[in-house]
Amino acid sequence: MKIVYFAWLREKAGVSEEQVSPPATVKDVKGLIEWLCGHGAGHAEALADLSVVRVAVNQEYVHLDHPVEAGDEIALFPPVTGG
Amino acid sequence: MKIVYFAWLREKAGVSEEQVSPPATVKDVKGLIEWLCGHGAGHAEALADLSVVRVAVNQEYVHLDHPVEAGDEIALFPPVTGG
Amino acid sequence: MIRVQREDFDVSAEMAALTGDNHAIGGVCVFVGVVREETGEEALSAMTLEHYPGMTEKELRRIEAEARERWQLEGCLIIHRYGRLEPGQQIVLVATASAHRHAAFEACQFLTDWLKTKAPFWKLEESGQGPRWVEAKDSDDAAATRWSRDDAAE
Amino acid sequence: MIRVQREDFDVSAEMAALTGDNHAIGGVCVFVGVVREETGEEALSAMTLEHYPGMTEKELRRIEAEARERWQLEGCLIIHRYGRLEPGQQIVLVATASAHRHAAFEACQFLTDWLKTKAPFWKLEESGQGPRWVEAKDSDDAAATRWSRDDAAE
Repeated sequence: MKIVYFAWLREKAGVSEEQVSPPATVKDVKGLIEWLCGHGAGHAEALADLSVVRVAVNQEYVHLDHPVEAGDEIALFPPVTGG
Repeated sequence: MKIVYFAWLREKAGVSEEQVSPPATVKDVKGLIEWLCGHGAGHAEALADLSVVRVAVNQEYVHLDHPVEAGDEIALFPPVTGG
Repeated sequence: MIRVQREDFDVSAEMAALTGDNHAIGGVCVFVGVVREETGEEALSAMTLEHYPGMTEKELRRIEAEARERWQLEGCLIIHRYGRLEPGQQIVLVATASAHRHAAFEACQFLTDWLKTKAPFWKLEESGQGPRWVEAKDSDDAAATRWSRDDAAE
Repeated sequence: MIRVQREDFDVSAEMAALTGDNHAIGGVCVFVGVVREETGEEALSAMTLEHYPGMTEKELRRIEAEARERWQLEGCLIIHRYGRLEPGQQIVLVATASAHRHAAFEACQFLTDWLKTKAPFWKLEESGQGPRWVEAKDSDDAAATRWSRDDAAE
Protein backbone atom coordinates (compact mmCIF):
# COMPACT_ATOMS: atom_id res chain seq x y z
CA MET A 1 0.00 0.00 0.00
CA LYS A 2 1.42 3.35 -1.08
CA ILE A 3 0.68 6.53 0.87
CA VAL A 4 1.30 9.94 -0.74
CA TYR A 5 1.14 13.29 1.06
CA PHE A 6 0.79 16.77 -0.37
CA ALA A 7 1.25 20.41 0.71
CA TRP A 8 1.45 21.01 4.47
CA LEU A 9 0.47 17.41 5.26
CA ARG A 10 3.62 16.36 3.41
CA GLU A 11 5.69 18.92 5.32
CA LYS A 12 4.29 17.92 8.72
CA ALA A 13 4.56 14.17 8.06
CA GLY A 14 8.11 14.76 6.80
CA VAL A 15 7.63 12.37 3.92
CA SER A 16 6.13 12.73 0.44
CA GLU A 17 5.44 9.07 -0.14
CA GLU A 18 5.91 5.76 1.69
CA GLN A 19 5.11 2.08 1.26
CA VAL A 20 3.25 0.65 4.28
CA SER A 21 1.80 -2.72 5.24
CA PRO A 22 -0.90 -2.13 7.84
CA PRO A 23 -2.30 -5.08 9.84
CA ALA A 24 -5.45 -6.83 8.67
CA THR A 25 -7.48 -4.91 11.25
CA VAL A 26 -7.07 -1.77 9.10
CA LYS A 27 -10.04 -2.00 6.76
CA ASP A 28 -10.91 1.56 5.77
CA VAL A 29 -9.44 5.04 5.38
CA LYS A 30 -10.31 6.01 8.95
CA GLY A 31 -8.56 2.93 10.35
CA LEU A 32 -5.55 3.57 8.14
CA ILE A 33 -5.21 7.16 9.33
CA GLU A 34 -5.45 6.11 12.98
CA TRP A 35 -2.75 3.53 12.35
CA LEU A 36 -0.53 6.08 10.51
CA CYS A 37 -0.79 8.46 13.48
CA GLY A 38 1.22 5.93 15.47
CA HIS A 39 4.16 6.32 13.05
CA GLY A 40 5.60 9.36 14.79
CA ALA A 41 4.93 12.88 15.98
CA GLY A 42 4.99 14.24 12.41
CA HIS A 43 2.31 11.89 11.17
CA ALA A 44 0.20 12.49 14.26
CA GLU A 45 0.42 16.26 13.82
CA ALA A 46 -0.32 16.10 10.08
CA LEU A 47 -3.43 13.98 10.65
CA ALA A 48 -4.65 15.52 13.92
CA ASP A 49 -7.61 17.40 12.45
CA LEU A 50 -9.58 15.24 10.01
CA SER A 51 -11.80 18.17 9.06
CA VAL A 52 -8.91 19.54 6.97
CA VAL A 53 -7.74 16.22 5.54
CA ARG A 54 -8.96 15.14 2.10
CA VAL A 55 -8.46 11.58 0.89
CA ALA A 56 -8.15 9.97 -2.53
CA VAL A 57 -7.89 6.21 -3.07
CA ASN A 58 -6.40 5.30 -6.44
CA GLN A 59 -6.78 8.95 -7.45
CA GLU A 60 -10.51 9.18 -6.69
CA TYR A 61 -11.93 11.33 -3.88
CA VAL A 62 -13.41 9.14 -1.12
CA HIS A 63 -14.95 9.44 2.34
CA LEU A 64 -13.38 8.12 5.57
CA ASP A 65 -15.38 4.88 5.47
CA HIS A 66 -13.97 3.90 2.07
CA PRO A 67 -12.25 0.45 2.17
CA VAL A 68 -8.49 0.19 1.64
CA GLU A 69 -6.49 -2.85 0.57
CA ALA A 70 -3.00 -3.95 -0.47
CA GLY A 71 -1.92 -2.36 -3.75
CA ASP A 72 -3.98 0.83 -3.23
CA GLU A 73 -2.50 4.29 -3.66
CA ILE A 74 -3.86 6.46 -0.86
CA ALA A 75 -3.35 10.21 -1.02
CA LEU A 76 -3.74 12.49 2.00
CA PHE A 77 -3.86 16.24 1.46
CA PRO A 78 -5.45 19.48 2.64
CA PRO A 79 -8.43 21.11 0.88
CA VAL A 80 -7.30 22.14 -2.59
CA THR A 81 -6.46 25.74 -3.52
CA GLY A 82 -5.80 25.71 -7.26
CA GLY A 83 -7.52 27.59 -10.05
CA MET B 1 -32.80 69.18 -38.57
CA LYS B 2 -30.76 66.21 -39.76
CA ILE B 3 -32.33 62.78 -40.20
CA VAL B 4 -30.11 59.69 -40.47
CA TYR B 5 -31.29 56.18 -41.40
CA PHE B 6 -29.61 52.82 -40.85
CA ALA B 7 -29.87 49.22 -42.05
CA TRP B 8 -33.11 48.29 -43.81
CA LEU B 9 -34.73 51.60 -42.87
CA ARG B 10 -32.00 53.30 -44.90
CA GLU B 11 -32.55 50.91 -47.81
CA LYS B 12 -36.33 51.35 -47.82
CA ALA B 13 -36.20 55.12 -47.41
CA GLY B 14 -33.60 55.22 -50.18
CA VAL B 15 -31.52 57.80 -48.34
CA SER B 16 -28.89 57.57 -45.59
CA GLU B 17 -29.18 61.14 -44.36
CA GLU B 18 -31.15 64.24 -45.19
CA GLN B 19 -31.67 67.79 -43.95
CA VAL B 20 -35.32 68.62 -43.31
CA SER B 21 -37.29 71.62 -42.03
CA PRO B 22 -40.61 70.38 -40.71
CA PRO B 23 -43.40 72.85 -39.94
CA ALA B 24 -43.81 74.21 -36.40
CA THR B 25 -46.67 71.74 -35.81
CA VAL B 26 -44.08 68.92 -35.64
CA LYS B 27 -43.13 68.93 -31.99
CA ASP B 28 -42.03 65.41 -31.15
CA VAL B 29 -40.58 62.24 -32.67
CA LYS B 30 -44.00 60.80 -33.43
CA GLY B 31 -45.07 63.97 -35.27
CA LEU B 32 -41.81 64.01 -37.18
CA ILE B 33 -42.21 60.41 -38.32
CA GLU B 34 -45.77 61.05 -39.50
CA TRP B 35 -44.55 64.07 -41.42
CA LEU B 36 -41.63 62.08 -42.94
CA CYS B 37 -44.06 59.40 -44.16
CA GLY B 38 -45.48 62.02 -46.53
CA HIS B 39 -42.10 62.32 -48.26
CA GLY B 40 -42.63 59.36 -50.54
CA ALA B 41 -43.42 55.69 -50.80
CA GLY B 42 -39.95 54.68 -49.55
CA HIS B 43 -40.25 56.73 -46.40
CA ALA B 44 -43.78 55.51 -45.78
CA GLU B 45 -42.71 51.90 -46.17
CA ALA B 46 -39.63 52.28 -43.97
CA LEU B 47 -41.66 53.85 -41.17
CA ALA B 48 -44.88 51.83 -41.52
CA ASP B 49 -44.40 49.66 -38.44
CA LEU B 50 -43.29 51.73 -35.46
CA SER B 51 -42.82 48.61 -33.33
CA VAL B 52 -39.61 47.91 -35.25
CA VAL B 53 -38.37 51.49 -35.42
CA ARG B 54 -35.88 52.71 -32.81
CA VAL B 55 -35.13 56.41 -32.42
CA ALA B 56 -32.15 58.38 -31.15
CA VAL B 57 -32.12 62.16 -30.79
CA ASN B 58 -28.63 63.61 -30.69
CA GLN B 59 -27.30 60.07 -30.31
CA GLU B 60 -29.40 59.20 -27.25
CA TYR B 61 -32.18 56.59 -27.32
CA VAL B 62 -35.58 58.26 -26.87
CA HIS B 63 -39.27 57.39 -26.90
CA LEU B 64 -41.80 58.60 -29.49
CA ASP B 65 -42.96 61.48 -27.29
CA HIS B 66 -39.49 63.00 -27.10
CA PRO B 67 -39.44 66.65 -28.37
CA VAL B 68 -37.54 67.53 -31.55
CA GLU B 69 -36.24 70.92 -32.62
CA ALA B 70 -34.14 72.63 -35.27
CA GLY B 71 -30.49 71.57 -35.06
CA ASP B 72 -31.27 68.07 -33.72
CA GLU B 73 -29.77 64.94 -35.27
CA ILE B 74 -32.54 62.33 -35.37
CA ALA B 75 -31.62 58.73 -36.15
CA LEU B 76 -34.17 56.13 -37.25
CA PHE B 77 -33.15 52.48 -37.30
CA PRO B 78 -34.35 48.90 -36.65
CA PRO B 79 -33.65 47.02 -33.38
CA VAL B 80 -29.90 46.53 -33.11
CA THR B 81 -28.19 43.21 -33.86
CA GLY B 82 -24.54 43.70 -32.91
CA GLY B 83 -22.40 41.85 -30.42
CA MET C 1 -11.50 51.44 -22.91
CA ILE C 2 -13.54 51.08 -26.06
CA ARG C 3 -12.67 50.76 -29.73
CA VAL C 4 -14.79 50.59 -32.87
CA GLN C 5 -12.68 49.44 -35.78
CA ARG C 6 -12.63 47.68 -39.13
CA GLU C 7 -9.37 45.81 -38.33
CA ASP C 8 -9.02 42.47 -36.57
CA PHE C 9 -7.57 42.25 -33.03
CA ASP C 10 -5.13 39.94 -31.24
CA VAL C 11 -6.52 38.67 -27.95
CA SER C 12 -3.14 38.09 -26.24
CA ALA C 13 -1.89 41.55 -27.15
CA GLU C 14 -5.12 43.18 -25.97
CA MET C 15 -5.00 41.26 -22.67
CA ALA C 16 -1.37 42.25 -22.11
CA ALA C 17 -2.24 45.92 -22.72
CA LEU C 18 -5.27 45.63 -20.44
CA THR C 19 -3.46 44.09 -17.48
CA GLY C 20 -0.09 45.86 -17.93
CA ASP C 21 1.82 45.87 -14.64
CA ASN C 22 -1.32 45.83 -12.51
CA HIS C 23 -0.64 43.10 -9.98
CA ALA C 24 -3.94 43.66 -8.22
CA ILE C 25 -5.54 41.59 -11.01
CA GLY C 26 -6.42 38.01 -10.11
CA GLY C 27 -8.52 37.06 -13.12
CA VAL C 28 -9.36 38.17 -16.63
CA CYS C 29 -12.54 37.12 -18.39
CA VAL C 30 -12.67 37.46 -22.15
CA PHE C 31 -15.52 36.92 -24.56
CA VAL C 32 -14.90 36.83 -28.30
CA GLY C 33 -17.85 36.76 -30.68
CA VAL C 34 -17.19 35.00 -33.96
CA VAL C 35 -19.06 34.90 -37.29
CA ARG C 36 -20.99 31.64 -37.37
CA GLU C 37 -21.58 29.88 -40.67
CA GLU C 38 -24.84 28.17 -39.75
CA THR C 39 -27.50 30.68 -38.88
CA GLY C 40 -30.57 29.68 -40.81
CA GLU C 41 -31.46 27.33 -43.63
CA GLU C 42 -28.57 28.38 -45.83
CA ALA C 43 -24.86 28.57 -45.00
CA LEU C 44 -23.61 32.10 -44.51
CA SER C 45 -20.92 33.28 -46.91
CA ALA C 46 -20.25 36.62 -45.17
CA MET C 47 -21.85 39.37 -43.13
CA THR C 48 -21.51 43.11 -43.12
CA LEU C 49 -21.76 45.10 -39.91
CA GLU C 50 -23.14 48.62 -40.24
CA HIS C 51 -23.01 50.99 -37.27
CA TYR C 52 -23.84 54.55 -36.23
CA PRO C 53 -20.48 56.33 -35.92
CA GLY C 54 -20.49 58.67 -32.94
CA MET C 55 -23.44 57.10 -31.14
CA THR C 56 -21.72 53.71 -31.08
CA GLU C 57 -18.72 55.07 -29.19
CA LYS C 58 -21.00 57.06 -26.88
CA GLU C 59 -23.07 53.98 -26.00
CA LEU C 60 -20.01 51.77 -25.51
CA ARG C 61 -18.43 54.37 -23.22
CA ARG C 62 -21.65 54.65 -21.24
CA ILE C 63 -21.96 50.93 -20.67
CA GLU C 64 -18.29 50.58 -19.80
CA ALA C 65 -18.81 53.25 -17.14
CA GLU C 66 -21.84 51.38 -15.82
CA ALA C 67 -19.90 48.12 -15.57
CA ARG C 68 -17.10 49.89 -13.70
CA GLU C 69 -19.63 51.34 -11.31
CA ARG C 70 -21.36 48.02 -10.65
CA TRP C 71 -18.27 45.80 -10.34
CA GLN C 72 -14.81 46.38 -8.91
CA LEU C 73 -12.83 46.23 -12.14
CA GLU C 74 -9.12 46.77 -12.63
CA GLY C 75 -9.55 46.94 -16.38
CA CYS C 76 -12.24 46.80 -19.04
CA LEU C 77 -11.97 46.70 -22.82
CA ILE C 78 -14.61 46.51 -25.53
CA ILE C 79 -13.62 46.21 -29.20
CA HIS C 80 -16.37 45.97 -31.81
CA ARG C 81 -15.61 45.59 -35.49
CA TYR C 82 -17.64 46.83 -38.46
CA GLY C 83 -17.45 46.11 -42.19
CA ARG C 84 -17.47 42.82 -44.04
CA LEU C 85 -16.58 39.64 -42.11
CA GLU C 86 -16.46 35.99 -43.10
CA PRO C 87 -17.31 32.86 -41.06
CA GLY C 88 -14.72 32.19 -38.37
CA GLN C 89 -13.65 35.82 -38.12
CA GLN C 90 -13.75 37.74 -34.86
CA ILE C 91 -16.54 40.33 -34.44
CA VAL C 92 -16.30 41.58 -30.89
CA LEU C 93 -14.06 41.34 -27.85
CA VAL C 94 -15.13 42.05 -24.27
CA ALA C 95 -12.43 41.72 -21.61
CA THR C 96 -12.73 42.45 -17.90
CA ALA C 97 -10.00 42.23 -15.29
CA SER C 98 -10.62 42.11 -11.55
CA ALA C 99 -9.06 41.01 -8.28
CA HIS C 100 -11.73 38.30 -8.05
CA ARG C 101 -13.04 36.03 -10.77
CA HIS C 102 -16.76 36.47 -10.12
CA ALA C 103 -16.64 40.22 -10.76
CA ALA C 104 -14.74 39.60 -13.99
CA PHE C 105 -17.23 36.96 -15.17
CA GLU C 106 -20.33 38.94 -14.27
CA ALA C 107 -19.13 42.21 -15.76
CA CYS C 108 -18.06 40.46 -18.97
CA GLN C 109 -21.44 38.78 -19.34
CA PHE C 110 -23.28 42.01 -18.51
CA LEU C 111 -21.35 43.87 -21.22
CA THR C 112 -21.87 41.12 -23.77
CA ASP C 113 -25.61 40.91 -23.13
CA TRP C 114 -25.88 44.65 -23.29
CA LEU C 115 -23.99 44.98 -26.57
CA LYS C 116 -26.61 42.78 -28.20
CA THR C 117 -29.47 45.09 -27.33
CA LYS C 118 -28.10 48.63 -27.10
CA ALA C 119 -25.02 49.09 -29.26
CA PRO C 120 -26.15 50.54 -32.63
CA PHE C 121 -24.85 47.82 -34.96
CA TRP C 122 -26.79 45.98 -37.64
CA LYS C 123 -25.83 42.75 -39.35
CA LEU C 124 -26.49 42.10 -43.02
CA GLU C 125 -26.01 38.42 -43.79
CA GLU C 126 -25.07 37.10 -47.24
CA SER C 127 -25.96 33.57 -48.32
CA GLY C 128 -27.04 31.73 -51.45
CA GLN C 129 -30.49 33.29 -50.91
CA GLY C 130 -29.10 36.81 -51.16
CA PRO C 131 -28.56 39.48 -48.50
CA ARG C 132 -30.78 39.53 -45.42
CA TRP C 133 -30.86 41.89 -42.42
CA VAL C 134 -30.64 39.93 -39.17
CA GLU C 135 -33.67 40.33 -36.94
CA ALA C 136 -33.27 41.17 -33.27
CA LYS C 137 -33.99 38.26 -30.96
CA ASP C 138 -36.38 38.36 -28.01
CA SER C 139 -33.93 36.12 -26.13
CA ASP C 140 -31.33 38.89 -26.34
CA ASP C 141 -33.76 41.37 -24.83
CA ALA C 142 -34.50 38.89 -22.07
CA ALA C 143 -30.78 38.34 -21.42
CA ALA C 144 -30.18 42.08 -21.14
CA THR C 145 -33.23 42.61 -18.95
CA ARG C 146 -31.86 40.51 -16.12
CA TRP C 147 -29.16 43.17 -15.58
CA SER C 148 -31.54 46.12 -15.71
CA ARG C 149 -31.97 48.42 -12.76
CA ASP C 150 -34.42 51.16 -13.61
CA ASP C 151 -33.38 52.37 -17.04
CA ALA C 152 -36.08 54.75 -18.16
CA ALA C 153 -35.50 54.94 -21.91
CA GLU C 154 -35.55 51.68 -23.80
CA MET D 1 -8.66 19.07 -23.96
CA ILE D 2 -6.65 19.44 -20.78
CA ARG D 3 -3.03 20.22 -20.06
CA VAL D 4 -1.02 20.40 -16.84
CA GLN D 5 2.27 22.15 -17.45
CA ARG D 6 5.06 24.23 -16.00
CA GLU D 7 5.31 26.47 -19.09
CA ASP D 8 3.35 29.63 -19.80
CA PHE D 9 0.68 29.71 -22.53
CA ASP D 10 -0.35 32.16 -25.24
CA VAL D 11 -4.08 32.90 -25.19
CA SER D 12 -4.41 33.80 -28.89
CA ALA D 13 -2.56 30.67 -30.00
CA GLU D 14 -4.65 28.46 -27.70
CA MET D 15 -7.88 30.05 -28.95
CA ALA D 16 -6.83 29.56 -32.58
CA ALA D 17 -6.07 25.88 -31.91
CA LEU D 18 -9.37 25.49 -30.04
CA THR D 19 -11.57 27.00 -32.75
CA GLY D 20 -9.60 25.79 -35.80
CA ASP D 21 -11.84 25.77 -38.86
CA ASN D 22 -15.00 25.08 -36.89
CA HIS D 23 -17.46 27.64 -38.26
CA ALA D 24 -20.24 26.42 -36.01
CA ILE D 25 -18.64 28.49 -33.22
CA GLY D 26 -20.35 31.78 -32.43
CA GLY D 27 -18.57 32.69 -29.22
CA VAL D 28 -15.54 31.83 -27.13
CA CYS D 29 -15.34 32.55 -23.42
CA VAL D 30 -11.91 32.57 -21.80
CA PHE D 31 -10.92 32.90 -18.18
CA VAL D 32 -7.29 33.45 -17.23
CA GLY D 33 -6.28 33.32 -13.58
CA VAL D 34 -3.31 35.50 -12.69
CA VAL D 35 -1.03 35.63 -9.62
CA ARG D 36 -2.22 38.55 -7.51
CA GLU D 37 0.29 40.53 -5.46
CA GLU D 38 -2.08 41.61 -2.71
CA THR D 39 -3.51 38.63 -0.91
CA GLY D 40 -3.09 39.35 2.79
CA GLU D 41 -1.25 41.83 4.97
CA GLU D 42 2.04 41.44 3.13
CA ALA D 43 2.74 41.74 -0.59
CA LEU D 44 3.34 38.43 -2.27
CA SER D 45 6.72 37.90 -3.88
CA ALA D 46 5.92 34.55 -5.51
CA MET D 47 3.84 31.41 -5.15
CA THR D 48 4.54 27.78 -5.84
CA LEU D 49 1.83 25.46 -7.12
CA GLU D 50 2.12 21.83 -6.07
CA HIS D 51 -0.16 19.23 -7.62
CA TYR D 52 -0.90 15.50 -7.65
CA PRO D 53 0.39 14.20 -11.00
CA GLY D 54 -1.97 11.61 -12.40
CA MET D 55 -4.97 12.53 -10.31
CA THR D 56 -4.87 16.12 -11.57
CA GLU D 57 -5.21 15.03 -15.19
CA LYS D 58 -7.91 12.51 -14.25
CA GLU D 59 -9.99 15.14 -12.43
CA LEU D 60 -9.56 17.71 -15.19
CA ARG D 61 -10.64 15.17 -17.79
CA ARG D 62 -13.65 14.22 -15.70
CA ILE D 63 -14.85 17.76 -15.30
CA GLU D 64 -14.27 18.57 -18.96
CA ALA D 65 -16.48 15.59 -19.84
CA GLU D 66 -19.14 16.85 -17.42
CA ALA D 67 -19.10 20.33 -18.98
CA ARG D 68 -19.43 18.84 -22.46
CA GLU D 69 -22.38 16.78 -21.27
CA ARG D 70 -24.15 19.73 -19.63
CA TRP D 71 -23.56 22.34 -22.33
CA GLN D 72 -23.43 22.16 -26.13
CA LEU D 73 -19.75 22.93 -26.61
CA GLU D 74 -17.79 22.99 -29.84
CA GLY D 75 -14.52 23.13 -27.94
CA CYS D 76 -13.17 23.13 -24.40
CA LEU D 77 -9.64 23.66 -23.09
CA ILE D 78 -8.24 23.71 -19.57
CA ILE D 79 -4.57 24.51 -18.97
CA HIS D 80 -3.31 24.60 -15.38
CA ARG D 81 0.29 25.45 -14.55
CA TYR D 82 2.36 24.25 -11.61
CA GLY D 83 5.71 25.33 -10.18
CA ARG D 84 6.89 28.77 -9.09
CA LEU D 85 5.02 31.81 -10.38
CA GLU D 86 5.41 35.53 -9.72
CA PRO D 87 2.76 38.26 -9.48
CA GLY D 88 1.23 39.06 -12.85
CA GLN D 89 1.97 35.63 -14.29
CA GLN D 90 -0.76 33.39 -15.72
CA ILE D 91 -1.82 30.37 -13.62
CA VAL D 92 -4.77 28.85 -15.39
CA LEU D 93 -6.70 29.10 -18.63
CA VAL D 94 -10.25 27.89 -19.18
CA ALA D 95 -11.67 28.35 -22.68
CA THR D 96 -15.05 27.23 -23.97
CA ALA D 97 -16.40 27.59 -27.50
CA SER D 98 -20.05 27.25 -28.44
CA ALA D 99 -22.57 28.23 -31.07
CA HIS D 100 -24.24 30.48 -28.48
CA ARG D 101 -22.63 32.78 -25.96
CA HIS D 102 -24.60 31.72 -22.88
CA ALA D 103 -23.39 28.12 -23.10
CA ALA D 104 -19.81 29.32 -23.46
CA PHE D 105 -20.12 31.67 -20.46
CA GLU D 106 -21.83 29.16 -18.20
CA ALA D 107 -19.52 26.27 -19.00
CA CYS D 108 -16.45 28.47 -18.50
CA GLN D 109 -17.69 29.66 -15.11
CA PHE D 110 -18.65 26.13 -14.09
CA LEU D 111 -15.17 24.85 -14.94
CA THR D 112 -13.47 27.73 -13.16
CA ASP D 113 -15.55 27.32 -10.00
CA TRP D 114 -14.95 23.61 -10.04
CA LEU D 115 -11.18 23.90 -10.47
CA LYS D 116 -11.04 25.84 -7.21
CA THR D 117 -12.61 23.04 -5.20
CA LYS D 118 -11.75 19.75 -6.90
CA ALA D 119 -8.49 19.98 -8.86
CA PRO D 120 -5.66 18.72 -6.61
CA PHE D 121 -3.46 21.83 -6.58
CA TRP D 122 -2.06 23.62 -3.53
CA LYS D 123 -0.61 27.11 -3.39
CA LEU D 124 2.36 28.01 -1.24
CA GLU D 125 2.71 31.78 -1.01
CA GLU D 126 5.99 33.55 -0.34
CA SER D 127 6.10 36.99 1.25
CA GLY D 128 8.25 38.97 3.68
CA GLN D 129 6.67 36.86 6.44
CA GLY D 130 7.95 33.63 4.92
CA PRO D 131 6.13 30.83 3.11
CA ARG D 132 2.48 30.13 3.88
CA TRP D 133 0.09 27.50 2.49
CA VAL D 134 -3.08 29.14 1.16
CA GLU D 135 -6.22 28.05 2.99
CA ALA D 136 -9.27 26.93 1.07
CA LYS D 137 -12.10 29.46 1.06
CA ASP D 138 -15.69 28.71 2.03
CA SER D 139 -16.77 31.08 -0.73
CA ASP D 140 -15.17 28.77 -3.29
CA ASP D 141 -17.11 25.82 -1.94
CA ALA D 142 -20.28 27.89 -2.15
CA ALA D 143 -19.50 28.90 -5.73
CA ALA D 144 -18.96 25.28 -6.74
CA THR D 145 -22.06 24.09 -4.91
CA ARG D 146 -24.41 26.09 -7.11
CA TRP D 147 -23.44 23.81 -10.02
CA SER D 148 -23.80 20.56 -8.12
CA ARG D 149 -26.30 17.94 -9.13
CA ASP D 150 -26.03 14.97 -6.82
CA ASP D 151 -22.32 14.33 -6.48
CA ALA D 152 -21.97 11.74 -3.77
CA ALA D 153 -18.31 11.98 -2.79
CA GLU D 154 -17.06 15.38 -1.71
